[in-house]
Amino acid sequence: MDVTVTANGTTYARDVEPRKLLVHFLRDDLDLTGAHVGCDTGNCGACSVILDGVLVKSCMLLAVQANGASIETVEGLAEDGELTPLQQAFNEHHALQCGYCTPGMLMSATALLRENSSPSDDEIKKALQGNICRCTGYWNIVEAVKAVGK
Amino acid sequence: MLLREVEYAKPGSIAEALELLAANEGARALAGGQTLINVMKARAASPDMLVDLNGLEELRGIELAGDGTLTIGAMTTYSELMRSAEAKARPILGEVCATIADVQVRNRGTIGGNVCSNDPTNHLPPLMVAVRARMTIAGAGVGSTEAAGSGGVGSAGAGAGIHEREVPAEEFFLGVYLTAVGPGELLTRISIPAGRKDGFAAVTLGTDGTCICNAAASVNGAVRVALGCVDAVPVLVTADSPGAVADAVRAAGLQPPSDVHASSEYRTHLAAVLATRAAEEAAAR
Amino acid sequence: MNVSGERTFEAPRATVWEVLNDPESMAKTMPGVESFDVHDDRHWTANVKIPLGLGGLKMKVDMEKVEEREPEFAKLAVKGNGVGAMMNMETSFTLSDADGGGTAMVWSAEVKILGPVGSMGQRVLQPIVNQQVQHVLTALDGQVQEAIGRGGAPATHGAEEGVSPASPQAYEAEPEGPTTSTED
Amino acid sequence: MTETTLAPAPVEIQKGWGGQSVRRKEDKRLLQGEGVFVDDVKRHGMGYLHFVRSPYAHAHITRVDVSAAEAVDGVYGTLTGEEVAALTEPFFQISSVPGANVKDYSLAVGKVRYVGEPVVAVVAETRELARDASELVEVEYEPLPAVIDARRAQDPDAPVLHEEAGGNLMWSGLYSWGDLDAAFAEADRVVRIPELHFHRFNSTPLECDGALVEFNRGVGQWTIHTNNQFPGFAAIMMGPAMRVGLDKLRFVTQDIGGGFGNKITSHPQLVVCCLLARKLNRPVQWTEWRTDFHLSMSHGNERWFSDTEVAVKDDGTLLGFRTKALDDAGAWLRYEPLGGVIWAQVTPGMYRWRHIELEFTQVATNKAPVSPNRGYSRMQHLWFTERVIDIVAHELGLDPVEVRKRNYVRAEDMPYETPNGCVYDSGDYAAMLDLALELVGYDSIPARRAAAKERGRLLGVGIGSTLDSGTNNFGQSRLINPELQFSGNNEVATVKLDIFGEIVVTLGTTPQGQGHETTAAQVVADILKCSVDDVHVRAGHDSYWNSHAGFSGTYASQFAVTGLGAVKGATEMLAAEIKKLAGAVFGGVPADALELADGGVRIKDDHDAFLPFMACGAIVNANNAGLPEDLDVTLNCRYVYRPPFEVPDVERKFGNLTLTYAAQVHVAVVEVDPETGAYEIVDYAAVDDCGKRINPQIVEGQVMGATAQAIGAAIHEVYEYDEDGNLLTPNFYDYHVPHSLDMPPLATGAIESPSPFTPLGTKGMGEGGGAGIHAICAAIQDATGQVVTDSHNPYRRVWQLLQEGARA
Repeated sequence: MDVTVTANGTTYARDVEPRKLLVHFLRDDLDLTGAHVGCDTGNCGACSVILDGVLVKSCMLLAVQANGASIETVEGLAEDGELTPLQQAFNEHHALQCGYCTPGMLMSATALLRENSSPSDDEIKKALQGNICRCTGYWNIVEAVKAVGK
Repeated sequence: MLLREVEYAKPGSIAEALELLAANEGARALAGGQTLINVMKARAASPDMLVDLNGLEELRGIELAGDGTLTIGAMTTYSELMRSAEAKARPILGEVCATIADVQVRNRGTIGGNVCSNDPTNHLPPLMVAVRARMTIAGAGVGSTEAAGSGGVGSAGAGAGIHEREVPAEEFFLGVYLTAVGPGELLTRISIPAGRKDGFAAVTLGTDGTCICNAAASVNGAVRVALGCVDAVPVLVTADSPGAVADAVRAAGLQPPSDVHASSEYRTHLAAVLATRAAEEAAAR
Repeated sequence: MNVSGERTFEAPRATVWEVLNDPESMAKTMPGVESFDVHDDRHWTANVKIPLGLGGLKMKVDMEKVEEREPEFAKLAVKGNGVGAMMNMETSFTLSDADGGGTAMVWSAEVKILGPVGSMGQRVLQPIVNQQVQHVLTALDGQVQEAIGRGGAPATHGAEEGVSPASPQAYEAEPEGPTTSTED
Repeated sequence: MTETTLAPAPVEIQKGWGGQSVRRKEDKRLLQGEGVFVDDVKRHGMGYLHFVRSPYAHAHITRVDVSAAEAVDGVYGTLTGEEVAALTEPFFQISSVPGANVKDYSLAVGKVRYVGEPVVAVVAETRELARDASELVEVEYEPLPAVIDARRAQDPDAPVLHEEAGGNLMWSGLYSWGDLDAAFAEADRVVRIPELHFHRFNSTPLECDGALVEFNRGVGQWTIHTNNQFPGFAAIMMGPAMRVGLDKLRFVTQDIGGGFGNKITSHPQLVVCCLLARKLNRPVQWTEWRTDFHLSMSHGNERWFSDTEVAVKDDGTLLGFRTKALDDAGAWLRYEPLGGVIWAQVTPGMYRWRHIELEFTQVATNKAPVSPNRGYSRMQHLWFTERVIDIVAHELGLDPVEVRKRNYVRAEDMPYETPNGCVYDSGDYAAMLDLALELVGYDSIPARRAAAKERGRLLGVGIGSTLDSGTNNFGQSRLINPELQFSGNNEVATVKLDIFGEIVVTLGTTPQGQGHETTAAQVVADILKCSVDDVHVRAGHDSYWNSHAGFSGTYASQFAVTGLGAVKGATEMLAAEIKKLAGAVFGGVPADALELADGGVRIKDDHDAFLPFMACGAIVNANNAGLPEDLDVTLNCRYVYRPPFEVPDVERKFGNLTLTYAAQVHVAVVEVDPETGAYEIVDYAAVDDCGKRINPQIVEGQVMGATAQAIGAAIHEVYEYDEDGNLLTPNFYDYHVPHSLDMPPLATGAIESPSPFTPLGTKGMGEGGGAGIHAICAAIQDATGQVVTDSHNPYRRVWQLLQEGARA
């Protein structure tokens, strides 16, 4: 089936099988390898992207469902290589180690900060519940998001 | 992670969706997909065709009638329900939805999908039973009433041979992943009568995680508690007062499944504790 | 997982035994049976589509009678193979004359489900198995009644109604009702 | 929610970059989704590999038919166990007999031994198609009874996994030090503990294993893009099995999405990829999915401790113990039975008892093979010693804090030689405990306990104190198998000055988030007196360029010693060469009259005589005419760091098994809901001492991460099997790993006891999370008043404990 999406401002048209998951479409067909696959049950959130303004896990959507949609991925956050305040805060607060969960984590935090510019600790934790990190224990991630909020 | 081959259809109306479902034996409706896609990834299920209900605006939305009855479109997401001013008329709905999975799942997952999956660990089946929800099912075939075509939430539109029937929640759930929604049918909306005295209690796998056992309660004179995770369908227990709930649960003769998270015995114990807590919370409102 | 229970049939022991040992009758009790082949009186194969709610699970089921003591005890070994799942089941039943007439059956089954479907977890599989077992028992009742209708030994009572006292489960009519999706 | 408290003890502030929380250099790419993880690597025409896996825990394979799969359009080919048996040798076995007799191939040959074991590999044009075709592979099995419980593995009627080994016993050894009889004679009390159980789990790195393998037919070499974290080990396993020299195996990795030891033993899957890349003459890509990982990869060692006897004095002085450790290896010995000796690095735990006897037995079961997991084998043993402390305290009615302080190895005893010859390099365990208790407000516990009781909650506090031994002496492998010719350790770094003065560092390591690029740059910058921004550390590992050694990799808490030791050595060589060069350029100025400063080299007494690094690099690399003939300078320095080790005494099982012994003390405060057994960690402190910290923020990050994994393991994470060998927690749905809402408030603290034995005073660290598992066990014991005998305490088990307490 023909699928046309706009990802980070660029429009892509591809012919895909209906069974292809959005995350594989992004990674394998569009070479946007920032979104990662960390599980096969929709739990880990490493594949999180923003689809038409809504935070979703791209492993629980078919690529064909995104036809006509506008997608934001981690690759689109820093314009011209200039890190966003959130990305800078992640660096400053050591909110990443291996970096595998980081793209999804950043998308979830970005979605949160759009809705709530100064979230509390509890609000941050609630917003990041769908993103598993096995390296940091989340404490520094919460600190980083809080630092941007303030 | 890798699905079997599947056809994909995106109908433009409920009528078209029903037509597709009726015409293709192996077709499944795709709502939020937050369970179905995962089951398909495991290849534990592989429908021949997915009929994507996303985009059917008539299945979305929440209306509050003058008598306090809430009508919720089946494709309303948890996030929409949590944000809805109308849904605050029955506060428990938003409160429970806020504890389902995570933001991403709540953004896609729908209330209709939740009840239609009827996974024994889901939150909403027991809650729907406790609050006496009524499910409207539309089908192209013979039904009890011709669709009204009022244009309201979940309305299938006038004529076109669409019939609707209404099923109370306690008759809706028939088994794991099995409900009263038959072949060629769709759940279109859920209506919930007015009320505020509700409660919900669960022991979960991690904070706000998958339920190991849960209970939803509603007090309207008598106490009505529906238990989840203890059988293929929610188990309804009634009592005169919250204090009598635990005994009523014990008298229900539950034989919950054992699994890696809880033995049958532990679930039976939790059922009585959680039912009481939910009932107390409901009574205290 | 182990499922077991008791069931009383409004039929004499010989009739129940006859049904339990008739491959054709037994095949008909399988959930979603589409076809079956009887190889001999101890071996038969059924092609079934087990309703799993999210979709039918197609399986080829081989059954072997591994033990019998007429007219009171029999044991079957059941092996199912399907894409996504394998099932191994050993089931046995013991018949005796019920106190109030009819036949009492004590049965038990040890069910093992392997493969991706097995990974769905016991929380899901156990209730499904329980429900399917109920389905089988209800269907078995129907087969017993049919046998009586065919001229099997008459039941001590209740036969004149000519219908199964057990009301069919609602889901049987629409064993594969499509659901909208599932999220939790 | 995080409160970072630095130790009250004086911390020496280093001048320069070392000791500063320099921002990580790795982050910029990772934050933009520009890291290169193995699944990001693509090649033209590559085929996707999918494994057909065993549905049975134990079965004979009676027939394999791949014809239907191979007939599918778009399927490139398959590989069966039969082919593997013909094309390869069984993997080398570390074990002495009987484990040595095990024949381990990269696919199941003749028999399957656990659910999820790879049986056939299928390669196709797309990921989905490979899986479709794998469903068409017909495999007939003849099921066999399975052995799941390690305690039943040696029963006379137990099914045998490896007939060649003559039974399920893989390895056993008796360790005995001191004089047990004397200790028990001297004891006032003997505390007996019938059985303790350490459960099966692992760290579940978020990225699963994977590879993209290309075969260069012309030179007969494979390029293996993989996230294996110990390529040196993989190469040693793969080369002989594939009948090729190690030069034919090129390992390339850039970014790795977490490892924690779990990515050491992917060599069987890598062999399959190599064979198929050669057979099909195209690049082969393998992505392991989460369920695959859970079913088949690197579970942590499950261990039982039985018939434990502890010799104690009435005042709580510990004299010694004896116990029997039974270790469950799962179906294959992929890194085992090294777990049978690794625990001995920390034989007495943190305590001064001198008389210890441990009978170690490792058996095979029909479960996924075990492999190293963060805290490998020491975690199990340290959990055991900690459990003994709290059970002794419980039996004697003593305060666990007091029993610890009475028995801890004292700061003044450092360096301390343990009964088995390990030398604890430095530390002050009692001070760490005091700090940890202070961080949770220990004095207020009685009042909080009373307040919790009013709310219907049971409050408990528990301590876990563990060692994080680092920098292995591989000579310890000889205690397992005296025939083995391994000993010592090493790591490589090269540091060079390029034409335009770029300082380029290459490491032999395979970091998975530990920030090696940053800490290496800090060490280099301090020596070369430049900015960390001027130091370019190459990302990743590539064995093609010879910047590695036999033990290269990232595992077993050693980078801060071996990796940075190599970096320091190479940089010092470079600094000396720069001075030599400058001395020649300045006309024969001796090296001691020169100094490095401001990105160049100058004469100490004449700062105008300055040669920037750019000039140094240009002269040597591109403008070298006229340099003195005897000037031996390349500005490209390779250094191999080799820690000072002796081969251990195999007879006495005696010797120093690791170079450093970092320590962690954790304190957990829990509140239990007595009606449900559910509990919540309401307060938590983790204190770490890993000697000199090059980058305190990175060190703290490791402490936090290990703590989170401990919390997950203690409460939720377990690989549990049913009696038929089906894994009941095959993915993140049932294997719950903690998320943000599961994390308690955390206070971290640090003490710095520099190691006297390492180049920088550092110690390897990052594996101290076992402290947390115990702290939670102890807190539950305190809250419920019931002795805790299992490392895994989900709500259902706590409810059981409460039921037992109520019945008693």
